[in-house]
Amino acid sequence: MMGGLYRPGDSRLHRLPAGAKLLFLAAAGTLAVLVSNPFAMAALLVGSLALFPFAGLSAAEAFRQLRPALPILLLLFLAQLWLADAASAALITMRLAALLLLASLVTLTTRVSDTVDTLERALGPLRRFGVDPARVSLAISLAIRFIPALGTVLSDIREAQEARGLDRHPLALAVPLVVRTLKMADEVAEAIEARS
Amino acid sequence: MSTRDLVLIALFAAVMAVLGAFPPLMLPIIAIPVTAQSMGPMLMGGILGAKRGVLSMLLFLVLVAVGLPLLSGGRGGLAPFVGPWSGFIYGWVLAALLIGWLTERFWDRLGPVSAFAFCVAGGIGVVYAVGVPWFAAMSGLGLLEAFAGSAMAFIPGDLVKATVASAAIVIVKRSYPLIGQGRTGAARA
Amino acid sequence: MIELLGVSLARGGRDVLSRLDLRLAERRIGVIGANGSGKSSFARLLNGLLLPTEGTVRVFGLDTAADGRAVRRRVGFVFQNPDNQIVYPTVGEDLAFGLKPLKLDRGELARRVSFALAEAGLAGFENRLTHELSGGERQMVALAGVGIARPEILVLDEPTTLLDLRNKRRVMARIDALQQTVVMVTHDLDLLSGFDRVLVFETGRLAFDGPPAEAIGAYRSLCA
Amino acid sequence: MIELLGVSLARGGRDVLSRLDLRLAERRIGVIGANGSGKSSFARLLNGLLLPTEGTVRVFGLDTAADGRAVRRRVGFVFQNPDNQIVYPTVGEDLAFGLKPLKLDRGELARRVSFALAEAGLAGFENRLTHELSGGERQMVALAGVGIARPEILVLDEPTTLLDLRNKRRVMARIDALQQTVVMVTHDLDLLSGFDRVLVFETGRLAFDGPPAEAIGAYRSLCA
Ligand SMILES: Nc1ncnc2c1ncn2[C@@H]1O[C@H](COP(=O)(O)OP(=O)(O)OP(=O)(O)O)[C@@H](O)[C@H]1O
Ligand SMILES: Nc1ncnc2c1ncn2[C@@H]1O[C@H](COP(=O)(O)OP(=O)(O)OP(=O)(O)O)[C@@H](O)[C@H]1O
Ligand SMILES: O=C(O)CCCC[C@@H]1SC[C@@H]2NC(=O)N[C@@H]21
Ligand SMILES: [Mg+2]
Ligand SMILES: [Mg+2]
Repeated sequence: MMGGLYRPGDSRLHRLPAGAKLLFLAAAGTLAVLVSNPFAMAALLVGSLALFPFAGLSAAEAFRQLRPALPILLLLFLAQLWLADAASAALITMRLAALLLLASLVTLTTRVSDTVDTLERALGPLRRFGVDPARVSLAISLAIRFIPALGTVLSDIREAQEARGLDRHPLALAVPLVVRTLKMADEVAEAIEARS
Repeated sequence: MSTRDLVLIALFAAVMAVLGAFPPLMLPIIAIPVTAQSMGPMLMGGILGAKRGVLSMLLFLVLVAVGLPLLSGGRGGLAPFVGPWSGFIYGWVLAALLIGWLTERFWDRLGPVSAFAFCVAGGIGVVYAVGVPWFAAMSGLGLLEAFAGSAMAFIPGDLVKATVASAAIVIVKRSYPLIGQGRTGAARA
Repeated sequence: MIELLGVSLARGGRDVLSRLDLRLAERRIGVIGANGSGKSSFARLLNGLLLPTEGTVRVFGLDTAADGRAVRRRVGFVFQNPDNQIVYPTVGEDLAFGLKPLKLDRGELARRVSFALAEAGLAGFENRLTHELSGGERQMVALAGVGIARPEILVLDEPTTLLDLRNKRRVMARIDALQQTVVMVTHDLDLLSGFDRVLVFETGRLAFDGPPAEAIGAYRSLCA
Repeated sequence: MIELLGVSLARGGRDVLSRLDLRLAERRIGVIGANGSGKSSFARLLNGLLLPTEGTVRVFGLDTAADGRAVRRRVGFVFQNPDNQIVYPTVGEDLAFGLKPLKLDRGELARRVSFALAEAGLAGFENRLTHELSGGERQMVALAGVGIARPEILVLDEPTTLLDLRNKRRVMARIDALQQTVVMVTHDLDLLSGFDRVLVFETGRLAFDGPPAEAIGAYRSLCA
């Protein structure tokens, strides 16, 4: 899980700095919203698809990225067809698909740690407003570190309740989870303070 | 902001991720998940208060955006931020803000009923107020159609989640309050 | 009472226990072994919290895979980390929880809770917040919480790690006095002196099975 | 080195420690006593994690209330539960965290981290995920993480509770080898044999203060 969704590779897209990719995505996203000609939008969609092999990713991968959104894309297409016309139905559906593909592409070709570094640098100018980039990246690391720990806490609590004969009740899970989380927060804060 | 605040913010971002591990319920036809994560803004706001709650939600969204698969169903990256249902996610931030603000404002009188009302106002009211217009804009549907097509099916589930969250908020207020007075235990340098 | 028939267990793709055949009928059974040797996993098999990947576990003739609930009602479990099993924010509520199935009235409930607390050396702790207790105090609450339901078998996973001498003795005296069968996992070898039988685990296998003195000797030579 | 002058401590409205006057200058100091007697609270006073309600705690002449940060840089603390003091997802990052104040360059940082790991018997563990380590490994990482900053005093709160014989020996050997002053809270009386001085607490007071054998005797008779 901690590797994230990144697909290791050595393509030009992989090697591009994370900041450049994010800027590119923002520009492409703006463009997609501005374009209102279905043919231009089709070109954008094809272009997004073409970037996948360029990044060493298969067409199947592109499809995998779109799959969760397919039902809603289809639904929207039909709704537009019914409410408006075929051209705007195609335009909106292709726009969404292109946006999703481009966003996935950035995610697939950029390491989590590179994005975090970029974020830390981008936050630098906010220093004078009291934002400390080092604290932000500490918070990120802590959260990543806590996810498996909380997963363990959760399964421990479930197990203990099962052992004590408690039926699965969401509240009986939520309360100990939150109380233990808060206690953990106290102890971890103490440890950080002791170590820094 | 103290170290403890920082840790709390990180921990609740992680709680949000853990809520995402519960398998999402995909309603037939619409592809927006019914997810335990919509409880997140309620817990963050109602337990941490406005400032820490909002920062915690933002931190969670940053983790998603940088590519960790923490949304229900193991989704992540930037795609969830540009989809037709992404408005709900942005709504979570504002919901944590409102719920946190209300909780702090009425802390001394906070009980099961008021906590529930706050959770509904933020977790349903605010979330839908952002999510539905976004959905309408992205899909080209009218507001009403968008509401019928996206939000209505979630209301029963979200009411249940508000019940659970508000009960947790009240119990935590009683046993481990983080808002209002300082912490129990001795002073800390 | 407890029977394991050709039991193997895999967790997360790794073999954690391999082909155990055991019949446990003694009243006091100890379980020792290195970190990661499979003791806690073994303990969890006994009340159906984990199910064997192969083979069958029977308790009072009930298959844990088929009758998990019925087995758990008769087998109490105390976890290594007391925080995991304390469900409620106050000590009193937590103990009362174990009595829920009995549907007692308020007065009787309160009476039993305060009796159990007194027995654990925690008289008057009803309204203390569980997360503000010291480590040892929490462990005693966890023990009292399981004991209050009077299960027929008690499985204890390192129940004394955080305890001082007095509480350790109190727990051991309490365990001694119990009519029930006790299966106890521990790293504290002193606790095993009065036991009837001790199992020594080593990387998922039973390395020794016999009386305490010999078992401790076997364990020490494994660790050398 | 460590001085407590008329120190009392209240937590949650309850008196937890009362009027302690102590001067600790020995290299190996043990702290024992009943559950809830105030050992962990005492340990937290030594690096300013808790501040006395009355009196003063001085470490190297620094008042913990006034110079908490400076004190903490010189006093390392190892908590009972290693899970809660490992801050980063990987072992390498976690150790590097302790070196942050030194602002070293990448190469030097990596060199010191791998040296500290080798010292702890964890060579090559840099990229291991902390939550996937065994209990003993995690305890060693926690120790290494605190030790890497080379604090002059190390305070350890029950650092061996979940460990088996072999791991306990490893941790104790590591502690033995440290040059620094060590203050260790423990319920495991066997660990105290080489110590210079042992404090025995009883309900927030110092009940005994002297060499290990006598202290253990005093503690045993308190518990009888
Ligand atoms: N949930 C899990 N998923 C995968 N592997 C696990 C899981 N829990 C335990 N294991 C592995 O199974 C093995 C046995 O673990 P177990 O907890 O039974 O050991 P143990 O003898 O109780 O150790 P200890 O003395 O440290 O408590 C270990 O190697 C451990 O890493
Ligand atoms: N955060 C807290 N708030 C209020 N009371 C507390 C808190 N932490 C500890 N106490 C109380 O202070 C007393 C001393 O606790 P402390 O943790 O110092 O004991 P200890 O000697 O370390 O015990 P153990 O051997 O069980 O670890 C106990 O009675 C405990 O209930
Ligand atoms: O996982 C995502 O991509 C975001 C999904 C947003 C789901 C919304 S939040 C409010 C409403 N209640 C639910 O259970 N789901 C929707
Ligand atoms: Mg174990
Ligand atoms: Mg303690």
